Amino acid sequence: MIGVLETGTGVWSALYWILSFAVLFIIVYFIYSLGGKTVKASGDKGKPFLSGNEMEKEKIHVKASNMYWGFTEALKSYYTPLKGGHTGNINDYVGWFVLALAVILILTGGL
Amino acid sequence: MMSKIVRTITNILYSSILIFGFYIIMHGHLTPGGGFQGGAVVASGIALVLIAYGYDTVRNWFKKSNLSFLESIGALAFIGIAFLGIGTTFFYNFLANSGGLFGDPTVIGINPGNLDTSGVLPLMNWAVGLKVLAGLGSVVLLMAYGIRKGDEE
Amino acid sequence: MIDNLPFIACAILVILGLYTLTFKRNLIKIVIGLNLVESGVNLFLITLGYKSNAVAPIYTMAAKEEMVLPTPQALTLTSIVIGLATTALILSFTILIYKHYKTIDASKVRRLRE
Amino acid sequence: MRKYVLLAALLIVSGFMLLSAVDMHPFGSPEKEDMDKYFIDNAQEEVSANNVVTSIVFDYRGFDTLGEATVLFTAVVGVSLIFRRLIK
Amino acid sequence: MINEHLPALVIGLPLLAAFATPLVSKINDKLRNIFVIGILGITLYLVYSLLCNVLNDGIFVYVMGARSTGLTLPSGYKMPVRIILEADAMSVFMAITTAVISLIGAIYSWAFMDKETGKDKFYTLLLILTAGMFGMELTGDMFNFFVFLEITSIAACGLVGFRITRGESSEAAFKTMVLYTLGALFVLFAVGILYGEYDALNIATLASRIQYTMLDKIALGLLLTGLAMKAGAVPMHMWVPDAYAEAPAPVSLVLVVNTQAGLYGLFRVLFSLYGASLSTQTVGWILIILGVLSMFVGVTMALIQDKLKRLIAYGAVSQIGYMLLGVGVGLATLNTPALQEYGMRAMEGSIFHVINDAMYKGLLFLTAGAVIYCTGKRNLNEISGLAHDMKFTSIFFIIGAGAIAGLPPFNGFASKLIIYESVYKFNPMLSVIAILVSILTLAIFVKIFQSAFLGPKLLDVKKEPRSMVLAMLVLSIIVIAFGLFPDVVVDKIVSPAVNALINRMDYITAVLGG
Repeated sequence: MIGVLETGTGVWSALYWILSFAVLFIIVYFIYSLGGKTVKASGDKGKPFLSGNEMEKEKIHVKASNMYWGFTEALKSYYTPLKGGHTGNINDYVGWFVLALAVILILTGGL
Repeated sequence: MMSKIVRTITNILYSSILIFGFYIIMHGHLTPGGGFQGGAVVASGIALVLIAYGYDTVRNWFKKSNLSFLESIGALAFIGIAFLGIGTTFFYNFLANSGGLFGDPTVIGINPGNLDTSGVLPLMNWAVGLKVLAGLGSVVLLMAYGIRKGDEE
Repeated sequence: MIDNLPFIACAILVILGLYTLTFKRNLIKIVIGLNLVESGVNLFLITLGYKSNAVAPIYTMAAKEEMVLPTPQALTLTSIVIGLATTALILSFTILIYKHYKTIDASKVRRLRE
Repeated sequence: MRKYVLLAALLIVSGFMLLSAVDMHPFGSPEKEDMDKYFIDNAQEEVSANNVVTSIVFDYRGFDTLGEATVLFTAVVGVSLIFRRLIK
Repeated sequence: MINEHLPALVIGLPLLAAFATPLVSKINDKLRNIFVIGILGITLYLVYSLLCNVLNDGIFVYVMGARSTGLTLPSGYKMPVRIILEADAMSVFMAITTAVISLIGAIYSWAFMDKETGKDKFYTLLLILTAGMFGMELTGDMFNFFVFLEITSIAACGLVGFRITRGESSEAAFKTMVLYTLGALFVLFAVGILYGEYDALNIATLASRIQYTMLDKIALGLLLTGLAMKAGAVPMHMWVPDAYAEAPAPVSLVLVVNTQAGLYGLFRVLFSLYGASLSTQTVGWILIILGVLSMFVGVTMALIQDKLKRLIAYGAVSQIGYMLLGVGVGLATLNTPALQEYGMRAMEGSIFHVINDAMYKGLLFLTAGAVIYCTGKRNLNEISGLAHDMKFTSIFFIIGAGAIAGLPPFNGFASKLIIYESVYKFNPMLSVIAILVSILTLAIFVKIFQSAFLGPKLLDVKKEPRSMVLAMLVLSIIVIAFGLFPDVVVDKIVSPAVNALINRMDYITAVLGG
């Protein structure tokens, strides 16, 4: 059977996955179509409601550096040494290389 | 632009450096040396002239575009000779012991040496020598040009 | 031990190069450290092929029949030219870095970090 | 702190380097030399060149030499790329 | 006639074209572009026929300069003295990936490099880089491997420093060059050790003679570290974001394959050169630890980046970790019955992940290049609402992001699924970490999509040129096709490659005879 991949414990077939997804979509769309058509999302109703006050476009957009702020803030104790390790200094690059070389030599040297 | 002493000695030495380099390239298959070494010697001659006369003067003597052209020619000749052997295999020495160009069989054991032996080796030596002298010479010239460009700004 | 002194010298050259690469902050000195490592490796290769009281593997007017191993000499020739090419490229980059940053201190040439 | 860790790592690496140097065959007497013996014995008939090193560089290991020439070519092209003029 | 010279032609043709490119570009620019793309197309065809040859009738051996192409052993001698190209299923698997990716990079460069100067040197270096990767993947000789390693290093660094008006690109090229050269020198030191011990440079001969003495262990450590650095494994990964972010987009695309060539060298050394003679538990666990570190550090560092290509580059580091993890599991179970049970599966997953990774990460770098080309901005904070104008690029970016995050039905999911399931049997914790990293990968690409493509339309952008769209389209078609029919790829090329890695005896006897 083409498109069926043996993964050792089971099988995976993208075609069946897409098929089932299509069926689900049809069911969902049927349920959706049962809903009332009274609401017209046009004019003021279509706009996002920002607690009543108008803002210009730059303010609406969430900047990339502000995303996942909570995540990085909660993991500060993990990120501070990680950032500290990534100094853009070529000496540190070579230093990390030498460190890894020493560890790997010890492990492979069987000492 | 160095002093007059340096320039005079350069005028004397330059031709002999060139001749020595070409000798090393030509006798690569008989004596120590070969294309790379001889090319490096000739390139050192170019570097000597560059130091003695300064970049502005030398720039008019060796054009960088001509040197890069020469280098491409050398590289193409080398890989072309390698491709010529593809009737048998890539890099097959199809001239050795064939009686043709550089095709004389050599005497086995210790011998005074015969220039007309060893197949494609002399040709490859010449190609590589050409390539190396052009390459190193253009590297030296380019670095001088790059440093000067820094000074101008 | 003592008859392996040439090998030990090559190893010490490599170590000196590594030390220079790790602790010197001048970019030119870093390039010199790379060249130290490379010279150590080249010496190591050429030392592998040496045989006591043998001559160079060239039959033109050779002194006697016994000759040193020829392969390491060919390998060393190749790696010397490779090292020369590498050095040329790195030094050109150093010139360019100096033009842009007006310094060759490794601790100041670090706009790319984190 | 960083200095001492790196020094320790350097010491370990240098220890292994010296170990490899000491473990290597005694200087001046290689243990196995069959490949090089083949070169020394047969280079003159096969390549008909007196210089065994040149016959290795250009015939037996000619592909390495091609790579080496390519490296030099690449470096020259790279240097001329770095110092190129920005306006045509 | 042409068939028996295939390996030499695959390496020789791009080199010949590279030497000829400066002369061709003296004539005409358009002619030069057509010439380069045509040469790469012919090379792709040659690699494909080589693939068919190898898959049909076994390992392909080519002796440079011998009296016949198959004459590995000269008369009366039990060892090869010339340079031997040895193409088994793994080599041609990597070679076909390289050929496809570099052809697409050349097509993409046509429009992307249009405004730049020095295009002839750019294309020369691109061809030399491609030829060097072919050499690394097809050669059967340790020193020759080192030479091609250096060729790829120098060409790659010259290309990374292409933008000479930006100081950052020179800095990135300098750092990358120093690290590459150092790693290559340690590889050369290891080759010297092996030569001094066994007086051979051919991989098969060394493999037949190796005894795993102390010197071999030291050589193994040097080779392992140097090649892992070339592959960009943590903690030697620091050059990866610099180089990927500062290089032009087609160069980042080809650099992805370059790191995978280093990975191939690592696998070749571990499986074919040392093979069962080494303590597979230890080395396998070294690979696994390197892989886990790469996955986790890479993805967590990617989460806090603001530069577009730098973020994708850290994602690339974390993807390398998956391959190291799978192959590490395969190596750790090499001498045990568990190999047949799940170790083989793990290796299949990670070898399959290599080609998938090349495709979707290349696609992502190309979309990032399109964004930078059209807006002229590299920082994610300055761009927004690109989906209004760059419709094709946004669709391609969705495809690539879904693939790299392992969402069905794209190809990343298939390979990651195999890795999860087989690694779970080896050690459940590793599998959990892999799944977690996959989720975080999705998070970082959602970040890019939200901030760059969604949102209000702040700046007016150019339209993406046709050749760039074509290149991205080809890659996304490959991604979707591999996602829909993963079993075909696995059966046709992946499992032969895994078998070629594991069956060390075949590799040796192909050169040394029975």
